[in-house]
Amino acid sequence: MRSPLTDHVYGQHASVLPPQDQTRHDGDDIDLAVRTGLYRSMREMRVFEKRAYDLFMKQLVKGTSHLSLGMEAIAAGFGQAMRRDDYTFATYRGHAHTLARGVPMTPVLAELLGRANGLLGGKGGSMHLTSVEHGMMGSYAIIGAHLTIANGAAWSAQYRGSGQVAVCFFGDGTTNIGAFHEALNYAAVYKLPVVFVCENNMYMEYTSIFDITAVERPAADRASAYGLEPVLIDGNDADEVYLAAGRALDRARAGDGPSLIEAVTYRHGGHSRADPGKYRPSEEVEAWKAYDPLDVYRDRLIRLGVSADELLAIDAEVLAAVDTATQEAIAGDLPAPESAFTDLWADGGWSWRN
Amino acid sequence: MRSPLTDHVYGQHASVLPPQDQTRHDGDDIDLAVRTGLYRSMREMRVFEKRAYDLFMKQLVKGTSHLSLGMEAIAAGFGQAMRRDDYTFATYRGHAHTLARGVPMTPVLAELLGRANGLLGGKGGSMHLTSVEHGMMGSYAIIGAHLTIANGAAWSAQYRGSGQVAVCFFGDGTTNIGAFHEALNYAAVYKLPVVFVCENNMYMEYTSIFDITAVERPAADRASAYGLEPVLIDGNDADEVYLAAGRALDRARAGDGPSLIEAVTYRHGGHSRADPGKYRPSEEVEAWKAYDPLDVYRDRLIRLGVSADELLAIDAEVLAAVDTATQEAIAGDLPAPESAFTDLWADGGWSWRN
Amino acid sequence: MAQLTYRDAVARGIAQEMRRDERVLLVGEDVAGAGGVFKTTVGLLDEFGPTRVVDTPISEQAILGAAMGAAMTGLRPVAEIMFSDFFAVCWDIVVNQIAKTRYMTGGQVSLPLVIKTGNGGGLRFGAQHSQSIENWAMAIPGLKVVTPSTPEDVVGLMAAAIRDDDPVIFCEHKGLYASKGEVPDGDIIDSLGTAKVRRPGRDATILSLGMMVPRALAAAEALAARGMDVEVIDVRSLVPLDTQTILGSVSRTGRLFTVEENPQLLGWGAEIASLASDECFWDLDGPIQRITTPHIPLPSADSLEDLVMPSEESIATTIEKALQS
Amino acid sequence: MAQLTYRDAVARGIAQEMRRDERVLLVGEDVAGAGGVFKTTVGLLDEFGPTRVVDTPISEQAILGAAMGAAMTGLRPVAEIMFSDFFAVCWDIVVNQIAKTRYMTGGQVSLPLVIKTGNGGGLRFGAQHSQSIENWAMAIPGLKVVTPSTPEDVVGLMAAAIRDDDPVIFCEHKGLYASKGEVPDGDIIDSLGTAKVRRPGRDATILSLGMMVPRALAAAEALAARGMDVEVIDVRSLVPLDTQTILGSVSRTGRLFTVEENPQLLGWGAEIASLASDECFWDLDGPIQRITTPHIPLPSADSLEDLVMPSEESIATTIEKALQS
Ligand SMILES: Cc1ncc(C[n+]2csc(CCOP(=O)(O)OP(=O)(O)O)c2C)c(N)n1
Ligand SMILES: Cc1ncc(C[n+]2csc(CCOP(=O)(O)OP(=O)(O)O)c2C)c(N)n1
Ligand SMILES: [Mg+2]
Ligand SMILES: [Mg+2]
Repeated sequence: MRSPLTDHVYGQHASVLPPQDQTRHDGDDIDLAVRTGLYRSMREMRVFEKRAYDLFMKQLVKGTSHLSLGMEAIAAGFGQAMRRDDYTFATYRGHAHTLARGVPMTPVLAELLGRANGLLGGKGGSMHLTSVEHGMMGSYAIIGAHLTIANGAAWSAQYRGSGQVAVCFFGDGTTNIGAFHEALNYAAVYKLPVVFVCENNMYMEYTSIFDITAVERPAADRASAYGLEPVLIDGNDADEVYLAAGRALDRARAGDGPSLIEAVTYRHGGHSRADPGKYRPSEEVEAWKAYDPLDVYRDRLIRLGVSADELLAIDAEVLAAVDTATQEAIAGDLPAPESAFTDLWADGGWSWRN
Repeated sequence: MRSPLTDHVYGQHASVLPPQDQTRHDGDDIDLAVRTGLYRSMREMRVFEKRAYDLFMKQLVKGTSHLSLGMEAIAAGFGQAMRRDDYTFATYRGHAHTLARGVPMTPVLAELLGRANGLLGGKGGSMHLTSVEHGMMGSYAIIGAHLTIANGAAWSAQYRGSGQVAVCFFGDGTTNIGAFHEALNYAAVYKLPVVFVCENNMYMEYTSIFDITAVERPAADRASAYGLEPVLIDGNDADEVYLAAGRALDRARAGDGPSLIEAVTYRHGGHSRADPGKYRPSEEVEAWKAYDPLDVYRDRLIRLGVSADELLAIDAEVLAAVDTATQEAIAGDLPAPESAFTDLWADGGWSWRN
Repeated sequence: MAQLTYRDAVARGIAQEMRRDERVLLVGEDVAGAGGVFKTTVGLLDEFGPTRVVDTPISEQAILGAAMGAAMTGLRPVAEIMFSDFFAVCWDIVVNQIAKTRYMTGGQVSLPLVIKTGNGGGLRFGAQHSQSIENWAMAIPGLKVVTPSTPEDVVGLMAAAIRDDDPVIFCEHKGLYASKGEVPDGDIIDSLGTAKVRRPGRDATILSLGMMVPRALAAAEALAARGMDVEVIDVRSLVPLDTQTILGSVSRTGRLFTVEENPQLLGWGAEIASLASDECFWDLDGPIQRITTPHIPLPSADSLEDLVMPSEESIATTIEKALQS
Repeated sequence: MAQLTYRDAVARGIAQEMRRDERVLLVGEDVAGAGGVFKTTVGLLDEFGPTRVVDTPISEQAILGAAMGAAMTGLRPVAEIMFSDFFAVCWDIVVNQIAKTRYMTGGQVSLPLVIKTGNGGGLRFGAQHSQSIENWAMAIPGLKVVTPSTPEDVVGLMAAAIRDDDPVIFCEHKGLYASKGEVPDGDIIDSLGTAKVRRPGRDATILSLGMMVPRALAAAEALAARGMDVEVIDVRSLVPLDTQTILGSVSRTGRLFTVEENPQLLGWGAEIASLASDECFWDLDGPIQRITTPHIPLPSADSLEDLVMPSEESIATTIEKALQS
């Protein structure tokens, strides 16, 4: 067992354990309103994704799906720190990031069910959640690509002088693909207003990141290759994320260029629907489950004087919202057959000939 | 004007000048036989490529072609240090690397002329020189790919326990493409016996490397991203190259994994046949022409007691060899038309149907 | 003789060849410890150990480059590209390097390697994880391309691909992984470049590939019940292409239909249609018709995905209409 | 009216649109300071400055990703992929991201962007720098694909591509860069999806594209001298495809020949041949024949490259033989 700071010997993957002290951020200068917002946001993600999982089990959610149970603090921390018109670029593991931008639950859940009232009308599915009106610029399912695309949105913001920032989330495993390297160098060269956030949950699909990466910290140890400062944060503490997000967003908005943040976290479940996640040592899983970002945060709010009742009220509201979304999604129609033939082109159609 | 060690301000590309002291390596522990070998090898490259250029001007060399005039010390230094059965992977700028492995001049020149006696029978051309029997495993014309392929040869050597090392040459501009990143990480993870050599001539095609790279030293500043030591050498001093090559080859053969070497150098001419190279400040070009690896080396040999006559004799032999190669290449037949239809498949043919 | 899933047949084919030839290695993401995300390589790590069965980073270019360099220097690697859609991130290594190097070097370099990949739709994975990319590969000189439709063919074609001295793109249909079939005991070695007549018939020729083979067969049975006797050919190998079997059948029946999962434009059927319209022109009794997914990406919703891919019904209906007009 | 080279026409087309619309930016390797390695963007940096004309690192994925992200958020970028062969290193961004995103997002995302590229052979650059990759792009739903053959068409189709709200792959033929033609003064705006009859004829239809257009025209003249009157169509736009002009011509002449620079398998002509064999079946008077580069990579030696690409002679000979048999 070792902490994220010890050295790694290849082929001897040992567990990385969470930090011990959960009170570190109690004294941070963050509004209590923001803090309850962080709690509510994480709670929404948690309950929503558990519901999605239940609906899988009932065979109502189709295809594949990738949950971020246990990783909510990152999405929530950024969601609260971002400006309304900032851009989010997420991966197939994008439910939480979508909700974090204020996208309503019903269309998201309906999309997972392949319904006409789905966010994408049933044409994208769980891996491609997008809501342009909320700044949610897409969930991307091929590793690496969206880092380069986030650069483009940042370039556009820079050119238009809009002050918007693009925030791009991706996993530890993604740091080893070529597009990562191209995107980071490119962003640094043009000082693009983009924040790259590596959600290091220590596994790609079923393989430990330590076994297939030349450095200990897949993102932070690469920062200097792009002239950037290494930023390694606790991805399970929403306050730490929120503050780091604010710093990176400010830097980008000030014209000082990109940041690369590595947020250490853990997924409670398997990689995707198909995966029981058995390749992980059980003591590692247990230790991280015990460092659940929701528990960490609930305890902190209590310590900071928020009443248990207030938290229970939030929990109840969230549950009610998820219940409503579930009903609305299940009640959704199947997509109209014609809809398969719309929106390939800007003219609304799909025709390739006259 | 600045040295390779000063900081770069983007958009303000200043010239990088060569080192001043040319005697630094006079006292290195290198056999005089090796040293005259280095001289001869560089001389061959120089005279050969100048001849190739003349034949261009006479429209005998077809297509494009990329000379490494001014960069010979790198190819020569590695050529002398490598074991006979080591593997070379080069780029489109690969004439010198091909000669460095002992490939005869005639087939190389004939290939440039598109003749039947060309190294590849006229089917590859200047950008794809390959001679498997000499360990010259190919010249690759799409940026980045061959770093990953060199890994494969190294993997094979490792698996077969042959003690061979793969040496892969590429330019500064190549460090910004995705395949570079994937290849370096991959090599480090599996401790592959491969040596990556960045020939930093400070320009991609017509754009200064400093204007499009996030760090000052395109390769050395990336080494730590792969857990490697930065190695920055003077690529115009054949002795410095030879010694660095020996260290990296030893390390690879000892099972200690890859090296990434950045050798600073300069091309005397343009990027390719089509390019007069006018985008470079003339004082920069002049300074580097004055630090010509052949002159540096000739002067050193003289200081070390080699007679001018001996050097002139080498020069004469090389010239004669290039003259012979020229005649033989020009006398070569055009490829037989049928040869266009051979060797797509292992059965020797090209058929895709029965 | 045993019942085997298509998925297990993949591992069996690879194991058969790894036992025979220690130059055969397997490399890819999650292929070792996890036995593959589609469980097509289960048991190989245990049997052959971590030097021959290698888990990699998410670095498709590095994976295929490693396979290429190893093949150039005496090994016979099998590399996995998890979903065929991911060929797009390493296409350079496939089409510019692997496909062209033997030719460009005047035959100096051999590239005995196999790239296996999970291909095709029907699993509600959406547009980036469902493509049928056989046509991408068929368009590139220097690549052989096979797509088996049965577990027995999986074993035999995998063996043939590994023994072949040229690069082979081995497309496994994700939608068939769970399907079962009888597989003879002992070593099986099939031949690349051979199509199989799955159902003889006189009235028309249906060409199909991968998951479209069972659908075409079912459609043929439905048509038989309505009095039309159609021949169903499993193309199996796009390069080399068994034009003798295929065009021979077309010349006999006088009608050609292709059933292609890919979007229409430049699906493999286009090439065969163009061949037939040249070489079988005088034997044709009616238009050549291609039944394909329309030229759109695959939608993720189950109802839409089912709607746009060729189905038993759409195949039967199209052919019936054509034969009766 | 001025004589312009094809190469200069590229810069003129881009400049015309950059003047009109400040959302149009240009990005690529060596496109600014050097004016492009093929000198197709000369003068643009001077006129529009370095914020609108951007030199990049050798990072094709980053370039196209930047173009995509910019297009999603209100700009109309033109990106250059220097040689079309390099699409292989960034194919994911093209086919999985740019082509599919509007559809997958239910129409939320617009991608008004152009990717211009130097395409085709004949310059003795060898197999990795000479490919004709129109067919790679044509096979992907969601991409428009054009290949102009004259300077005037370059200007007008470039303008149309930039004004189009969908992604357009703009293939410039490297072998035509030095060619000249009359170009009218003032703005020129052509239409995507339109073929042009370059030479009307009665006996057969020849479809051609890019550098094959002048060769087909020359062959047609040679055939005319031998009494055969063939129609030559410049396809210009593969997606959208002007099937009215193309199939209309085939129905009139009864014979179809394609002249394709690409290797045979799944060249664009295969799709059109398959369309014609379906929709014009009853009008055809003889086999459909495709004249293509054989299914091999392009060799670098001038004598071999000339031998394998369709030439005026090989086109004329093939058609003459076919029409007379
Ligand atoms: C180019 C590419 N290669 C492989 C995959 C398959 N794949 C999907 S998710 C995944 C693991 C990604 O790991 P990481 O970046 O750590 O993200 P996480 O899933 O842990 O959030 C892989 C290999 C893919 N989608 N794209
Ligand atoms: C993927 C790809 N992009 C672009 C090119 C075009 N190109 C050929 S050489 C070159 C410059 C390479 O620069 P560098 O790596 O410094 O090598 P040098 O030519 O200086 O030796 C470029 C951009 C290419 N061949 N491949
Ligand atoms: Mg991960
Ligand atoms: Mg360079």
